[in-house]
Amino acid sequence: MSDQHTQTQISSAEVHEVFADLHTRYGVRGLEEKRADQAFVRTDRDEAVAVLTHLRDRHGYTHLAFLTAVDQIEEGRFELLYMLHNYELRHDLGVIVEIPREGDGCSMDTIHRMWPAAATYQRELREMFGIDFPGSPRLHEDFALEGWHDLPPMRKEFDTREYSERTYYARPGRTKTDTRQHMKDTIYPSEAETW
Amino acid sequence: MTQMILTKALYTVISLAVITNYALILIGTMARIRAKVQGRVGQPFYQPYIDIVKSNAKRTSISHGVMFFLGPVFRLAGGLGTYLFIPAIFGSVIFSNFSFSGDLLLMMYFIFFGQLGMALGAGESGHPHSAIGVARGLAQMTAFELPFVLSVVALAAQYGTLSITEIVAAQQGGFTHWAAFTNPLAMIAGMIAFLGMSGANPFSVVVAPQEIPIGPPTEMQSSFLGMLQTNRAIFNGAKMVLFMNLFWGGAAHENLLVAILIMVVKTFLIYLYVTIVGASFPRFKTEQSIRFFLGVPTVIGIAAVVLQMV
Amino acid sequence: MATADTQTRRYQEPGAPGNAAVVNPDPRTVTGPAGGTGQGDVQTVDGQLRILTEELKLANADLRSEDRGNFCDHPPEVIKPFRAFWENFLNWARSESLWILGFGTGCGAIELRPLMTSRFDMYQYGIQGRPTPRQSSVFVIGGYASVKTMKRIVRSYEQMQGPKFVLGLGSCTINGGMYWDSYNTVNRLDHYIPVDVYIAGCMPRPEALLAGFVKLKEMIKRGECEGANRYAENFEWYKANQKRIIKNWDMPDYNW
Amino acid sequence: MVSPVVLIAASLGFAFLYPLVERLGERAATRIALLVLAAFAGTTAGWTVSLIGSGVALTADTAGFVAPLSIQLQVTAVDALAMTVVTLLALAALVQLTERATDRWHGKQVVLFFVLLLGSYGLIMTRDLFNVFVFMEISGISVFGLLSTSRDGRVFEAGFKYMVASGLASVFFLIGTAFVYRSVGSLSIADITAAAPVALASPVGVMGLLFLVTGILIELKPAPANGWAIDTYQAADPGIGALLSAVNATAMVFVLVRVMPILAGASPVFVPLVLIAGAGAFLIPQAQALLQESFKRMLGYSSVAQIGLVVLAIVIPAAGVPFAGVALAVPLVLLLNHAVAKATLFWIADATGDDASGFGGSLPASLRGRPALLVVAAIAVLALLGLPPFPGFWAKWSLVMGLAAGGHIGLLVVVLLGSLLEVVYLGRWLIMRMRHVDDDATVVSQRIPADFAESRADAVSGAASGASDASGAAAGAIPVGATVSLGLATLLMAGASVAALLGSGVGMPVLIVLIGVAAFAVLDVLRIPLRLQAIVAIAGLSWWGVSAVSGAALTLQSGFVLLFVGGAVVQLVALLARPGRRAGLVALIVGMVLSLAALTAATSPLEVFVAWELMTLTSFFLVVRGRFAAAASVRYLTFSLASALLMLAAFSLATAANPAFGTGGGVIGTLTTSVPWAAVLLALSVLIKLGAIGLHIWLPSSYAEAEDEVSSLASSVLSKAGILLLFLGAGSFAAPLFAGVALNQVLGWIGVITALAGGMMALFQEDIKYTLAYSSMSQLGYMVLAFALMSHLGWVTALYLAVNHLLFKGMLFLAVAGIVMRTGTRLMYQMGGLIKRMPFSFVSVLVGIIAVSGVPPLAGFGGKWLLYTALIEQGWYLQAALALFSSGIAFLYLFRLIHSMFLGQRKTHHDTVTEAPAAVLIPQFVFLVIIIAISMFPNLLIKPLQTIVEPAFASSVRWEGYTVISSLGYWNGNAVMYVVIGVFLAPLLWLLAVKGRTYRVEQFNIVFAAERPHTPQSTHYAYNFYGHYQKAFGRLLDPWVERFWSGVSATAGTVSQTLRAWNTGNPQTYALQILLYLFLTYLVARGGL
Repeated sequence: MSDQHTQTQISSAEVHEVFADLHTRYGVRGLEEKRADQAFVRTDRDEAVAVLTHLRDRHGYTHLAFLTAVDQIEEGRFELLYMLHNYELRHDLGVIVEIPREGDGCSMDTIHRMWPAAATYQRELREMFGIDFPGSPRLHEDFALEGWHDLPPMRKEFDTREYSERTYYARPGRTKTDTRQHMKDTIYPSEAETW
Repeated sequence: MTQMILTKALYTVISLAVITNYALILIGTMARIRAKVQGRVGQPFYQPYIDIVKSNAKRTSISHGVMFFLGPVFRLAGGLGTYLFIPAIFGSVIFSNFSFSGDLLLMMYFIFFGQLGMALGAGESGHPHSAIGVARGLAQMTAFELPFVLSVVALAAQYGTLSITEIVAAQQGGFTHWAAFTNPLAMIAGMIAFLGMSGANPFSVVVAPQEIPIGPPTEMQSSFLGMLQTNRAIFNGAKMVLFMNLFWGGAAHENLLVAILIMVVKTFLIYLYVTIVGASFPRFKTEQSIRFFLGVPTVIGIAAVVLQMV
Repeated sequence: MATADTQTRRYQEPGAPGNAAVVNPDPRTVTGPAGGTGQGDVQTVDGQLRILTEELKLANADLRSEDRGNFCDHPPEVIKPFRAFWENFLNWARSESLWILGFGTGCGAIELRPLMTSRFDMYQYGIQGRPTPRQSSVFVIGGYASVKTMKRIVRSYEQMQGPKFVLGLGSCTINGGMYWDSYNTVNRLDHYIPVDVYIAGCMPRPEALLAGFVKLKEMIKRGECEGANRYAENFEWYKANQKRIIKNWDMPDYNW
Repeated sequence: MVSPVVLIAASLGFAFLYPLVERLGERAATRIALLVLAAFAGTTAGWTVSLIGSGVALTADTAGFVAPLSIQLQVTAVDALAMTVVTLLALAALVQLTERATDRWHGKQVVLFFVLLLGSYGLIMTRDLFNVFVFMEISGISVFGLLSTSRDGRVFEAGFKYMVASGLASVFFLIGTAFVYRSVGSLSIADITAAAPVALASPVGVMGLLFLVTGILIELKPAPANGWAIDTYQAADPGIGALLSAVNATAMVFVLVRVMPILAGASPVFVPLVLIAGAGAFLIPQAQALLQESFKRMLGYSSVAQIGLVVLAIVIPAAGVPFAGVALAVPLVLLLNHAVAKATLFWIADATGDDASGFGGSLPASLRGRPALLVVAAIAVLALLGLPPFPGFWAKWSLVMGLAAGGHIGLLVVVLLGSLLEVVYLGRWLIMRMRHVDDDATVVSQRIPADFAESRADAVSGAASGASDASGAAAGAIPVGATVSLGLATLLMAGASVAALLGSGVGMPVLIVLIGVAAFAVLDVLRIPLRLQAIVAIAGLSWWGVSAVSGAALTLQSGFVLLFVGGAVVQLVALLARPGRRAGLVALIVGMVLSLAALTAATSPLEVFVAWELMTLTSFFLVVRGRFAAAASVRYLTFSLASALLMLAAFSLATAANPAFGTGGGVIGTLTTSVPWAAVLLALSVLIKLGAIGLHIWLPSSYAEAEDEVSSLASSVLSKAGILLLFLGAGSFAAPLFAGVALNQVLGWIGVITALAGGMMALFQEDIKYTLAYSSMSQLGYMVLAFALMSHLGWVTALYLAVNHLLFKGMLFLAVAGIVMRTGTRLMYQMGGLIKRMPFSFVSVLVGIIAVSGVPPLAGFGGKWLLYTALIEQGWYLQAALALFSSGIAFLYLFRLIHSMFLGQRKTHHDTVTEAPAAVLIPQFVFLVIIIAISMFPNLLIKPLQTIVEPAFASSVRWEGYTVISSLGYWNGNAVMYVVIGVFLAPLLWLLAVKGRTYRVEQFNIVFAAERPHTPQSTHYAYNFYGHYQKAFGRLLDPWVERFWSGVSATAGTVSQTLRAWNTGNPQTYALQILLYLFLTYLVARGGL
């Protein structure tokens, strides 16, 4: 019984159908089916809002599960991930949008008019990554941090350890352990060979 | 004259010392009994003393203004006065206190004295929880006051007097003469009202620690809190002595020590009753407790009064 | 029973306080805004923090001017204990009546709850909870303290009336624990408020907490817990440390 | 002496000559017309003076024959007086009509005016039945002519209706005359009167008289056949309205007076017929006028109603009612009173130029800022309403007394009900016109701004007229014509009032009230500043009060004088805080205090009633001064005058049963009556004044919306008048009412329920003044309860509570006045934390609320102790329990009051608030000292009160030192005080000894869940303070009483609408109505035949 509820109601063919539709309309690309109930697609920044709207209105992805960002510092860009959920099909679809990391380009259209809750995610992204969402409500208010004036702490070039040492009076005498090495040496020495 | 005043002062000190220490120990003991019921060791019976000493041992305190400063003083004065206007032990000169100043009516209204002062002090702290607590407390007070008043009126009608001493005198001569048995309806109404008066569960919404920490005394600290703790003991003692006098025949014996023992036993039982009820019931919301008191207890009280009229 | 060892630690004297200037126990602190733009940072005069005005009142520089009248501007003062016997008696009373502030600052707060149960029964040690800092004497810092929480900790600590005691519960309060390199978690609690007893472990069990309380009681009885006075004595040092991490101060310099 | 014929001839002659005179120029001609009219006035005045002296009539027989051959004109003293007044009013009317700014009269209008006057003179003077018809026709045609000269179609249409109706009336009259002539063979009224019992008793004669009287009645425009007249009043020029109402109607009434003896002689059916007609003519239009939106139409209704009353008054002597003095005194005074007042109101309508009756809030407050016009309008309205000192009052008093004495209870009800309705619509008009320009006349309960904004506009609720005077002055200068006409009318009214006063035989105290008001009014005219006036008033009243009580033994009378005058003098000091001028304020306050004093000194029911009415009037004008008091004062006036009318009814019934009723005066039980209904009415009257539950809806808003100082006076001093009256009427209330229940038991329950309900209502008010007003209601309930006990202790309690209430309510209201003055708001949640800014006010309020709530050791406990002891002693157990419950509720609202204002968080914009002015604080501290004194030494108050009650009851308590001992318990206020001081000082010293270092912190230094407060507004817990209480009681707290009275008001409105629908505005309908009226009179007469 309960399995039925959690199991996806969508077949891979249907996912492909949705993808094909998006592809012809908006040039969406890069379908990745991670699980039966979860897939990811990529789209351009300019098409993203249209894609999301289309998904919400035409394909039943009415729920914005979350919105987050991944810092791909090596490639000089952020990947925004809009995770949508379809209640009918019990299927998650992640829409990945790439935006530049630096300068004026580091911004994205707001979607708070489609999902009011998105404003909160956007505030968090602004605070933690420095991504701008022009027009999003209360965007520049403090969210989780209070009075933060440094680099946005989730950007990879922000050296949190250096910041901590500079700011928080590290207690002298603390020994630091490389976690990987510690696991290898102490905790799982027998499995270490296989790594 | 001077000798008379000094004697009275001495008696007063003795009377107050007895009630204060007794009530403090009673509170401690009762907490320990409750702990035992819950399977704990519990705090020592003298814990209330330590708490009071600790509060007074605070090195700093803050005051929000004159009324805040005087609030606990008013409160303690209310407790002391309430006790001092009640004859604690029937027939005893030492424990007759200042009951010659007025009768039951004086006592009933003097209860307000401390509450008003405390409410003003709490109000001046500027803390919204204090005001909320006071608003709840006062509202609840008017509600339990009605059955209480009805039972008192029934007693006054029964005995034809408002003097506490005379009410106690009329109950002498065996427990069948106690008002609790000669006027059971008044006793029931009064004892239910007493639950509200003592502020224990289910009528503890005034302080409601989880909700409006902790009501009126939210801002009270250090010596101010110490006074409130002292008052809690005295005021509780006074109220229990009052109810003992009204319904349970008072404490009377030619031997003063025996009389005190009678008082101890009776008030202990009264307090135990409050504790048991408190441990057994969850907390009422304000409007619930108002409705409760204006319901069944009031009807019982009216019945008691009507019985005296026919 | 004790699964975590209890470690007590005397406070490191930060040095003698200077004259309306900030003692600088650590060359990396205080002078100049630390990191960031400096906007909303500690007000400085000649590169140094000003907490007190010339009349020895709190400067309350971070408050809006219309708010200043609504807060007391008296700085905390050192209050000398009484002499031997009397103070010992009072200390005994203080140690036997420990009222905990009901403020769970971190994940460790979960370890406080079992103390109320019949199994641990803190009441037998004279310990009980209290919902308002005004009436509490013990502040249990329940684990990691983020900057945001630190602000509330400082405020609540200052609102308690002295003598007051602080228990640091868990490794995070000692050196940041597993959050030692976070951009948002303080490493050493004792740089912000005076701590009397640390309880190591992640997380320490309730028994360890009780052991910490017993230790605290012993120390109080010995007259060693003068945290409030230490705080007043080194007020400017503590303030400088606090203000260095708490950027939107928006409260008086001492929360009475 | 000039012959009456000359007057007729002169009128006619001048009317004919006027077109020639006009050749001299229009202005000159009108001036000459005025001169001629002045000459007429001189003539009639000359007749009056000489005839009153000689007591004989002036007779002129025309054409050289004697009556009945000739037409006889006769002028008696009464006729001459009426003609003088008519002429003077006509003169005033002509001045206005020819001198006003627009649409001046000239040419044929003046001609027709003189013809109308001629007709009226003729109607009054002629003693010939056919001649009456001629003059009726002349009047009718001239009125029609005046109406038809207008180019306004509506006026013309009205004229047509008038023509049809008066034509019908004339026809009836003529038919009647023919019948009468056939039966008697003479047209001379004297002959007919003599012959009537024989010649006219036949059915034919009666039939003829029926036509005759119907014709006259129709001319008097009786309801329900008067729609045509009403339309005329509404459509016509107000000048014509004034003429119709004052001149023509007066003349027609004289015709009825002439004919009445014939009717009475001919058949017994006519007196009841005319009585019924009069009653209908009085009551129906009053109801119709209730919702009237056109002022002129409303005045029209009022006119026909007044004439109805006059008709009643005329008939009643014929019905055998014994009247003192001249046979026609009452109707004549009523008639002239009405003529002058109504003409005045029509001219005011003309002068203000708008016709709105002031129904609803959007209408202009056009009399605000025009003091002269306002005074005149007020005089006219009050005179019409029959309030002292105007002549109408004395007439109404006599009429009501006569009705009761004659056993006409039904008519008594009609007269009182009609009078009440008249109060509603005329009072409302006056109030709406004099209200503050900001007032939308909807405020009858507290108002909370929708957005919680700090409303500084509410601020100066007290600052009544000051600012608007200047702006209003520009609103319009009054034209010359109106000035002269109104001035003349006012002089007439003033003269009549003085004459009535002198003739009425009321005592000195009543006169002193009027002299006091007049004296301070003169100071206002001299533009003496308020402070100076207040000082004069304080000095004068103190002197007067001291001289009134010094040396006198302590009795109810002197006790209440002390209470009233003392209480008021102390509170008058507060006025010194107000700079500038406040026209009328001191005069009215002095008037109110003096009328209260007059109440104590009254030695007859008349004096009691006059004092009561004067108190009502002065206090009404005090209340109406409030900035948003319009709606409240409509209620105040309506309920107060309802109370007065009930009292009047009670007095009349009591006097009818026992002519010695109420003589004696000033002692307990003076006004005792054994008539149960009189006792009930008296009780009702007093209960209204005391704001007892169900009758209280006027009280909160009146006390709250008045100016702050007035609120305090009204609540602390004025409200005790009802208590005094209870004591004066004491003996009446013990009588068994029904099934063995005595009136006092009912009173007791009403008292305790009032106490409870007042307290409950006070709980949920955000507006501090409403809280205090409801609190007053509650306290008065206690006093009624205590009084109703009818025992020694009960009465001592009632008086004790009265004194105590005076003290603490004065303190509280004045403290609030100071706070409102400083903070600019009356809403409690907008205050807070003022203790540090206004510490003295805080102390005053603190002592005040301790005194109210009865917490020992202050004096309030004395009241509680006495009350419960008295209640339990009498076996009123449930009442005692309820009283105690409501005393707990008092504690609740009092705490809310002091907390919300003084404690909690202070608003940032109140940081600079300063302590209330010394002048406001001084009275508070005087009261405070008194409270402390009587708390320490309760015998200071209780023993004198025992002395006062002693004549009625022997003491039931005894004293041992400071201990008062009752049969139930004992109380030693002195010992309590010492014990309290002791138990207070001991902990205080202990605290000072053990406390550590104490730091004084500020308002935001609170524990706030580890946050900090940001605004005082969101931190101060004050709004909806007892929400949970409201929730607990649920629908029990719904405003049932308010709903009931809304229902009454709506029902009255529906009745009014239904009645008004009868007047369709259609001439055919009106003609049919008149025919039906004839049929109706026939039916009534048949019923009697």
